[in-house]
Amino acid sequence: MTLTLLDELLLFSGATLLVALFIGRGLAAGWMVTILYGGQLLTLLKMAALGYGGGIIASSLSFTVMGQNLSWRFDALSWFFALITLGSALLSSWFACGAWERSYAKQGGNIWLFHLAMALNVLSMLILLASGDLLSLFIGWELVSWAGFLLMALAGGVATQAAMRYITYAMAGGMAIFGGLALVYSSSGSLQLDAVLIAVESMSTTKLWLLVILFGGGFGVKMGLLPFHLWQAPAYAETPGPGSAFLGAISSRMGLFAILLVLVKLFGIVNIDSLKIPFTLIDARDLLAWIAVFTIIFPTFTAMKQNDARHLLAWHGIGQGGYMLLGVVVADAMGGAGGLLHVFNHATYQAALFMAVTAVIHRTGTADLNKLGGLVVRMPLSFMVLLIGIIGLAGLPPMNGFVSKWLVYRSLLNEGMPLLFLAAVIGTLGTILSVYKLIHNIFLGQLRVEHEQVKEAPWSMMAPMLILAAIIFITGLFPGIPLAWVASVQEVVGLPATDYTLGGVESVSGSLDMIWVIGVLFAGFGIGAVIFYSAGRSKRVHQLDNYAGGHFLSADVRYQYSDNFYAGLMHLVGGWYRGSFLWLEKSVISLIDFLSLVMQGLYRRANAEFYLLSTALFVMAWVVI
Amino acid sequence: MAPLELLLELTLMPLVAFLVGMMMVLMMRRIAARIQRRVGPPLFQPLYDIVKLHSKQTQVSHGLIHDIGIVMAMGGYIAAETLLPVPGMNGIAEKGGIITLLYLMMIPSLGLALGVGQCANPNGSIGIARALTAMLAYDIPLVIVIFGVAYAAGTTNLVDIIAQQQAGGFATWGAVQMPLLAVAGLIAMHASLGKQPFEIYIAPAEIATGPMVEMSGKHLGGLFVMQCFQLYTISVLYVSLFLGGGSTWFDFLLKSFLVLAIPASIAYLFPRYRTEDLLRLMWKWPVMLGLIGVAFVL
Amino acid sequence: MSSINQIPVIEAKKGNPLARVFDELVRFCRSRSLFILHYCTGCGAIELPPAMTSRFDMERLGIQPMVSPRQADILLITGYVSIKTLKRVILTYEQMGSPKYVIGICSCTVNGGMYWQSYATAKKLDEYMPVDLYIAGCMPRPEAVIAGLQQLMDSIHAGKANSWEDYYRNYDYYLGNQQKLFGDNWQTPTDVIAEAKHYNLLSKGTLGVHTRLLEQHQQPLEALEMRLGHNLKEPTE
Amino acid sequence: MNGALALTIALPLLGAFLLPVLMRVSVAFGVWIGPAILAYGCWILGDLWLTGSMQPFSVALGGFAPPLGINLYADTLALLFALAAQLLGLIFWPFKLDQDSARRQALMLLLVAASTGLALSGDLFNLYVFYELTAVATFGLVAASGTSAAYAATIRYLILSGIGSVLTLFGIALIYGQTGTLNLAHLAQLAPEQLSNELGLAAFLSLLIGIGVKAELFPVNTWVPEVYATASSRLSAFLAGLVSKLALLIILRLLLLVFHQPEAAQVILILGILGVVSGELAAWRAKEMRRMLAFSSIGQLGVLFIAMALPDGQGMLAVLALALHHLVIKSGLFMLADGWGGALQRLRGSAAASPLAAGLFVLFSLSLVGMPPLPGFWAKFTLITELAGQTEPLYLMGLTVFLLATVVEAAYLFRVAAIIYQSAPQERRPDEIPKAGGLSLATAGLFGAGLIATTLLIAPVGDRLQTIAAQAQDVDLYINTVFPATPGASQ
Repeated sequence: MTLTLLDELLLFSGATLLVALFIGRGLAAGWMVTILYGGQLLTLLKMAALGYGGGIIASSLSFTVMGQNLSWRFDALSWFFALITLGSALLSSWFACGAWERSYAKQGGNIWLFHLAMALNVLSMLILLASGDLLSLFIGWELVSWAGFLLMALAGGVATQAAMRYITYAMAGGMAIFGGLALVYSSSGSLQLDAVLIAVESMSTTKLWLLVILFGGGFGVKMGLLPFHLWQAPAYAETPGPGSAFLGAISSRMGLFAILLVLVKLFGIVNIDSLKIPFTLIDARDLLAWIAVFTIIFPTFTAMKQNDARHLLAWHGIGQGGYMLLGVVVADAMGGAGGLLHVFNHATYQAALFMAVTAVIHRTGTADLNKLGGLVVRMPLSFMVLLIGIIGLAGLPPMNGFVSKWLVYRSLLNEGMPLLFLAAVIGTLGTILSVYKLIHNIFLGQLRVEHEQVKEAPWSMMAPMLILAAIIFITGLFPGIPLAWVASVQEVVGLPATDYTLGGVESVSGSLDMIWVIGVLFAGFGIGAVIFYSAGRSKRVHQLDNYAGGHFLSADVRYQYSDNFYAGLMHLVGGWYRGSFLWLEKSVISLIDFLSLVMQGLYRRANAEFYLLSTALFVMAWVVI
Repeated sequence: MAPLELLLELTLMPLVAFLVGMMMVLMMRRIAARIQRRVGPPLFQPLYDIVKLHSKQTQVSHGLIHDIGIVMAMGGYIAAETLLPVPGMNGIAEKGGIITLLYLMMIPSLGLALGVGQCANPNGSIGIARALTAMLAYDIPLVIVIFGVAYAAGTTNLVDIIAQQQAGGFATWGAVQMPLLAVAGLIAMHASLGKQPFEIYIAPAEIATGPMVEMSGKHLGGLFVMQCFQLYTISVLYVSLFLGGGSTWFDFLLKSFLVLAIPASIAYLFPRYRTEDLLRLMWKWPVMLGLIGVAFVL
Repeated sequence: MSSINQIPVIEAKKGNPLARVFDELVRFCRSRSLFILHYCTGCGAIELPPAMTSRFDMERLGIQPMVSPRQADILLITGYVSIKTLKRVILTYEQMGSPKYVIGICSCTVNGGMYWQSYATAKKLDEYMPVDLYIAGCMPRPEAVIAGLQQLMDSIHAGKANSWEDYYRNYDYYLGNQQKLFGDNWQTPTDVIAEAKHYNLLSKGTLGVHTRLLEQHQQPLEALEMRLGHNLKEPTE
Repeated sequence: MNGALALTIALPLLGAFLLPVLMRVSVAFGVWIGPAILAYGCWILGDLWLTGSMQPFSVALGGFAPPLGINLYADTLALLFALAAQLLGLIFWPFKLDQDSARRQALMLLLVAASTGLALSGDLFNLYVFYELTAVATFGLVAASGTSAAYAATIRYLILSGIGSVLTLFGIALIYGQTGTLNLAHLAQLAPEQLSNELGLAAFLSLLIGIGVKAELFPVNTWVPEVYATASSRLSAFLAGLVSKLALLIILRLLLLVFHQPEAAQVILILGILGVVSGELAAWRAKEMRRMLAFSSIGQLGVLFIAMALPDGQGMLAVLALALHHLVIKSGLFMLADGWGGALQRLRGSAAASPLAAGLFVLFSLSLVGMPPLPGFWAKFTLITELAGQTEPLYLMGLTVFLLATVVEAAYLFRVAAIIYQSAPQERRPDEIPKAGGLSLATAGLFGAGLIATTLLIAPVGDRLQTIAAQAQDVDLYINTVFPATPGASQ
């Protein structure tokens, strides 16, 4: 039996897991695992042909269990997601090695378990991405869910609580998918993709609706789509630093992968479009699009109110997922490209942001936005990475996030969807507001006395951050690089492929060439710099030499604006934060609690024989009637 | 297009923008003075201010980011000018389009925000918080307006949008075709100028000019330069979207100055809004007008 | 800026005609664009609004009110200065960017005026900071204010309004007076001596008994340099 | 060889009566009797299983051919459960060297004998007898722990079980009155004419509810939490793991062979759904490990009932897979609960104290909620694909309830897992943290190993289960085996 490249990759990944498992407690285990991730990435790069024009690489691994065929294979879609997965795993693991690891162990963390969980996550994600039929998809799906649970829960305390919440949601989602799977099976008699593809054509509308709801809801839980988003932010935020970088970068995108595979590729956007909601003008596709934009808006504005940097980022992670879904649901060439490209872009900047915040935590011990400030003079490189990251996150030129958002906007514009367009822009504006709060409260403003002696993050942490920052910028400058992969993914899932160039996209209704845009932007900066620096040399002053209406400032008095940062905005919209979703969640829990109480009461009754007799009588009566 | 010619355009466009922008600043100040029955500043006052600020002996800086922020604030607009077609010069307008332009116009705000942040002055931070809030307020109607115009034109390319308007003369102007959007755009434009009654983030008596509180010398001078660009960009954008751009320079400048004169004439009659009132106003009337306008377009 | 002569004073660049034109332009612009910070401590403030608004309109002379000392060129002190406010005035003055000018309005700034008997007022402003111009009167009319400002503009244009240099050159004198009033441990966040060095204005009057007294207890606020941590102490654990 | 089958029932039965006497003679000898008998039983059954042609066969007891005589029917399904009874009896053997344990061991042997009989018997009345024997042995064993709570639970169980027996007897009487036979194979022949009426349904329902007491059927399972919480973990494991399945097996046989009315299936489905809902929800708030497992067990049995309710034995495979899976998992979990009794909050820090036990708990929980590569997933998969194939809305409701219950199940199981993995509170001394260890842990480990082995061998195991299910589903085969074409040559 010859091993295909996919076999090699999976074996490599399995080997990584074993290394983490057995010699993970040894010396330099982190570095070994990191190198192995690098090896996996190289193996993946050997499959690069998939990313440029498709094809399929099958695994020689396949089973038949209880009459079900299980097989695994890679295509452009899997390759694209696997690239992001392995890239973020490599960099997160690298980030974890060395200084971070030591301080984490010193605080009582279990570094062996951490590397193990990471390796497990990567392996399970690869298995999911390689799934060749719906059953193997579900198997991969559940593996990813539970592996994620392990990574989220391992920090203990608050993290475990958040992970518990996650797993409850994930189980609910998983069971929805399971149910959907059963329904698909009942009508197609098989879970092979081509069989399902045929069965979908003859499915009744009701069934298709049901399936869209079950699959959409199930996959949506992982993506953190409204109203299933509550678990995500605390779970990702409380995961140990590099873990949250990894999870934030790719984990919830597995939901998008599954949506692409099942809803877009198998069911087809056209079929979904034909599902009308009676008595309204909207159909299932509109519904998805609206869910997407609400997923953009609500979590983004929740992020704005967070006072913990990690939570803020994690909430944005949910919001950005909305752009991806929105682009995919719009489903024209530009929208699909935008949505898919955003997966890549989001992974890069989200990982960079989480790493930068983790670096700050590593040096200062806190991520509380009210307890930091002014760190730019002590951690300038981290500042730079965070800055590049937030520009990407906010979707401003010259970083890569701009390109993908631009594509999504353009598609909405082309399709004539003003409200969705508006909602997407509101999300972006909200993002700008909240990321400024992030960078301001950590790096700008007044440096606290206790942070006077803080040092820049160590190089083992700095290097992956800088690499990510470089990727963010380069793919912003040459979006054609990832767009090539995206175009082949679009072909695979049956969306129209976009017409890309190295610098952006070509279109009769307005093109984008980032090379030029960034070129003039930097030329502009250059001219600005000439104007600015032509004036006399500046004299640096201490932060306490500052205007305070004539007041004498001293180091013991905090002269920083951080809390309730957007007070004016909150005067108006503060009342709109009703916590409705939290309320909903609490209500469901109380309902279950109440029912549970009732049921326990039922079992606690002493006169059980009464039940027996009454049941018997009831049943008899029922029979006679 | 010959590279040299393009380079010339790319150099000339910001330069023109700066010169015209300075005149616009002067016009705003003169209008304000006239309304208050004053004489107002002399012709070259904006230039005097900028030169003086740049030649200050003391250039107080709070750090590298403080400096870079100002560079970004100027540079972002300088770049934006090359995407904004003027009579006879298109620059690289075809490579970006209106959405890119809109986003490039956010770069200066972000740069300023960074620079102010490092000043470690809470007044400045509050000012930036308010400025960003104001951006959230006026960008929503602005985006609706831009959506409407771009959708009606079927392109995001400003050159095409202008060409379409010029094709049929006055009757094909955006303002005639889409009057509701034009009105909404005017209101949003006024708010984006940051003048009364929407100058919540300057608020001298309240937060000591907010972002500018720690700005001195060339930093403040940079902001003055930025203001010139800002006025120019906003008014020319409006002219391009609704008033058919300019076929000749005279035509173009006339329209631009007239457009700017409208908010300038209104501004100094009113006191300042509170932040939440600005939001409420912006999210109500121009949004409503804009949405109705877009409904017509669709 | 390696020597004192390179400060834009007329004599310095006589050699280069282009520089002369440039200096002339700069001086002109400086005189035509003045941002004032009015430190309104007393009744004199009431005369400023008429000077700014429609009747007299300062703006036609290029004079604008500003709010923060960083932006301002002129510190306008209108009225008596109590010891408490004087501290703030000095801080504000030191935070202003050079070239900066001080105008004392009303008699109170000249000699204490009607408060000359008070234990709580600083009588002569120019003991504590160099004053370019006094506009006397109780209170001076807006015409007088405008006239004074015009006079200041003329002297700026002529390159004669250099009193701000005096503060650096004779810092010891001013500091001595300040210490007399505020006590020996008086200190502002601005490191004037370092600034004097920065502007090459260190002269023999800069340092003296009083600055030595200051140095004994001064905790210099050096600007926070951006650094990667290589020159920081290892955190003590 | 086939005749030895009767020995698997007879020997433990005999042993049970002789054991107390033997123990008085020689404790050292007496101690080994029970295990030896069970081991021999295992050997007989294992031998049958391995060497047999996989064709079912029937053993007429006492030389009287059915339907007059009593017969044992051994198809692969019955053999499997008989083997399970003997094996679990061996695994959960109450090893202890005192007088008290002699009584317990005797009861255990009795229980195993009765259980084996339940699995193998081909006669309804004989089943009833074994059923009663099981009940009696259980009473004794539950009460043997000697606490007042145990006595209270036993009384409660006794009353319920008694009424259940009466109902069962009533049902049997109805059947006998109608058909004049109690041999299952004979009944299977007669059923289409004589029992597919309201009377037959009434008889079935009486039987269902009566036997349902043991099978933890919904409203007659109120004894479960009390008994499982107070009895020893080993007994609970045996009861929850095996005896409930055997009762279920009887109902399944009846349903397959005799009662084909759709109403019968419907009642089972409804009661099954209610069982799932009540059990899983009650477990959500359980504050104590064993009680939680008891409620969970009710829920799982409810799932089995749902599977059983699938028309025409379509759910056979699912029932089989789920039952075996639950047997392994619940036994293992009860073994873990042995050291982890008391309030759940007390368990904080146990993972550090006994990592293997914690790992096993997580493994069992994962399989129970159906995490894919583990066998639990395949069992659930067989169920839901069958359920989704039904057009009747009640089945789809069953599907929905099942899926939702799984979510609840995951939530409460992993809440416990989270507690176990929490670090111990500061004020607690290390020796106060409950540890799971010794024999129970080893037993649990055995089940865990079995689970992992099944995971790895899932394809052959699945195939084997499919053949077993197909065989059990085949009514004609049953009848033909008991009444071969050539009369009198029943062996």
